[in-house]
Amino acid sequence: MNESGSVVPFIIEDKDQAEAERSGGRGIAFAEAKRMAEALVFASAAPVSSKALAERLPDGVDVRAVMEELREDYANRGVNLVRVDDHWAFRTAGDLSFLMSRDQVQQKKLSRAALEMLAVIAYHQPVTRAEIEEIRGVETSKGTLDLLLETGWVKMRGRRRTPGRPVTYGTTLEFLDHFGLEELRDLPGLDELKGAGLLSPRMPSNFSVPTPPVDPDALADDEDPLTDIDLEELGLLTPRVEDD
Amino acid sequence: MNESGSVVPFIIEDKDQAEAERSGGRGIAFAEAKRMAEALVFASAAPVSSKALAERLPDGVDVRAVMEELREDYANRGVNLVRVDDHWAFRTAGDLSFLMSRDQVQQKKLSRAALEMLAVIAYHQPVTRAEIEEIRGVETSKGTLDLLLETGWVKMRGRRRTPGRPVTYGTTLEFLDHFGLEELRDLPGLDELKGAGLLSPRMPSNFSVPTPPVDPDALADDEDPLTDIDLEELGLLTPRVEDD
Amino acid sequence: MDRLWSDEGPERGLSEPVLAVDVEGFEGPLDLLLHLARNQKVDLARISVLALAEQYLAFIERVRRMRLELAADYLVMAAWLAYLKSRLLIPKQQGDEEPTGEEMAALLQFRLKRLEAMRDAAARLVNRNRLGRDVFPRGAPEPIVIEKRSAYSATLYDLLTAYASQRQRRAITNVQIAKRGVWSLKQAREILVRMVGRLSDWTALDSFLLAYLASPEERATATASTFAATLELVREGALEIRQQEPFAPIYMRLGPKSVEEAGNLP
Repeated sequence: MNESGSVVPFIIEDKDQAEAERSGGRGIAFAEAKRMAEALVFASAAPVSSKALAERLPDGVDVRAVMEELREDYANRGVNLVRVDDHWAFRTAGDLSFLMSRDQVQQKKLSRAALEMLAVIAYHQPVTRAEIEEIRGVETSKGTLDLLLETGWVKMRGRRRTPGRPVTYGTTLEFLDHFGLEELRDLPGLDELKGAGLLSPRMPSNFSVPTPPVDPDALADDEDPLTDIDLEELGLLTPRVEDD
Repeated sequence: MNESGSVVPFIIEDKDQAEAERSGGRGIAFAEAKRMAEALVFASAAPVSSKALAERLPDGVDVRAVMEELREDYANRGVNLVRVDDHWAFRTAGDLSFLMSRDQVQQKKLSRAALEMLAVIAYHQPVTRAEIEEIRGVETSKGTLDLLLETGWVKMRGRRRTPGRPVTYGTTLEFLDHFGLEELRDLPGLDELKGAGLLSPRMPSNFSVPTPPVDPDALADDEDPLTDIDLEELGLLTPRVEDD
Repeated sequence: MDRLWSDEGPERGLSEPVLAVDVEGFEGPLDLLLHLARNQKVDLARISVLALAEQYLAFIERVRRMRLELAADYLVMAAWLAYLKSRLLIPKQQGDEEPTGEEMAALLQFRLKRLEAMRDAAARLVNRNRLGRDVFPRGAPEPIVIEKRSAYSATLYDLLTAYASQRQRRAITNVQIAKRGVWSLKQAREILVRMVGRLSDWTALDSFLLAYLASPEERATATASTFAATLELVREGALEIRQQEPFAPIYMRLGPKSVEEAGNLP
């Protein structure tokens, strides 16, 4: 099959031997498990859970190790192995998007409101509707939440164990998959936002100025004393791009 | 990215350099063309013709050479690149076909009617067939109810202590499991359905959504448990006498 | 609602900023405030809250002068900002349990900052490599039956949609469009919670609410009805009120129960 094998010596000639070597001496069983996992995940359009793989692979195989090796194998290829919240999927490489997007079906576009609500749900989950409204400062317009549920990116997670038992919302596996996130911790800027206290329902105590005005007349000034807070120090002063 | 590269020399270290080498000194453009071809074939819903690939790949690339190399790359993997009448496609390696389940369970979508009935049973349980019909305003076909029982999401709970002793229906543990609910009371109530945009905000004032019972298995005050005789009567248990 | 801020009149002074605001384009008062804050051309941490409040109030005044109807959300925010302004300008009294103007201003900045952060986050999300747009799954998946336990599939969303739509169909639809008369204090308070968070401390908001929520001729009836609503909320435990002496401002703060919870009482 491989006529030029002798010219390109590192192409795997003998499957068993070469694979065993490749898997760091883990043996033929490991190499075979890799092939099996590869086949299972490659065949599926949807991410396959590690649990499901474990059930299909021979007993005693370290699924995580298998998948990590496969991920490396594919790291520089046109197709990559990606992890989505302990599920695995093959996806075309991100840098080839210019090649792919040509004749694809037009995606349904989310409105600005829906997108903003999606972000609120993603970063603040589990979050109730009342909390979403408090953050956005506006009543949820009819159909926006409904629309997000319909996309499959947002789900009802459960109910808050507080009086009134409000339903809590969160994001789904499809959300992570769609936006290319391994897990929720990979949400862009999550750590900075958390550090700045911007993901808390209440204003963090270090957000306000504790010093009461010494001179009451100073308040009559047009300048608000709050502007003196050095929020830069708190990491709140991220440079922003003017987008509208 | 690949830290063990030095131990396993044929793992691609530096994409550009290694790929160039791998492609027999054909250069970076060739290596990149391979990645592109790989992604295109992977993402395509049907086998991709060499002609179509030639149109997408950079000018001057030897498509045939690219594809033959890719085919070699995948020769011993869990997935193979196959050529069918000058079209290219990925296929699970033949020796792994046992992994792909032969006797596929056909995933069936519940019909609209079944879904509606299931929802009524979930919210209004314990509920009799007559009550379901009253709520839905349509007659229930025997088949739909049977289908729901077949899904394993709905069960007969008991019999209502009213004339005719109608059977009462309710949901099962599998129902909660499938829909990701911790308990029945996690089903959203009237306000939540309105808030999520699933129910019009302007429902008549006498409209209500019942709160399902806390313990799904506890019998209601007017419910009797199902006995073996009941089950026999309902045709769910083969009568003990007639065993031919 | 159409364009609400189209200030192209010839009498406009040169010093007055040109503002063309289409309320339709805004996602509520907080969004409008964020827009105004950005117009100050400084980072949110450095904005003058007082100037911001005044800009917003001026906007509301113009809209009202044009006799255009404005959603209650915008009016309640105006009331809160008017109150904030008064807190910023009036020195703090001895034994005053109300939040200081600075605390209120910080709260507003926090909320604006948080909203802006979410907006940026949304933009960053959207610009990621997205499945089906930049990145693609296997185009010709081969059937593997790994996780399909049950032969039937449906999502919770399917289930709820089915339930809601059939119940809705059946509900006799003599639907009447609710008349919105004078806003009750309870409604105003719900909006307030949504927009400015919880009122944890004693707050004398009512006079401000009345000023913005009712036109002058309705003020007397609005006072009566909102006061009645206040008492109702107190009875339900959602609110506590306090008045130092006759005709003094009425102070209030949230009671032990939430507004939603109290509203659900039979």
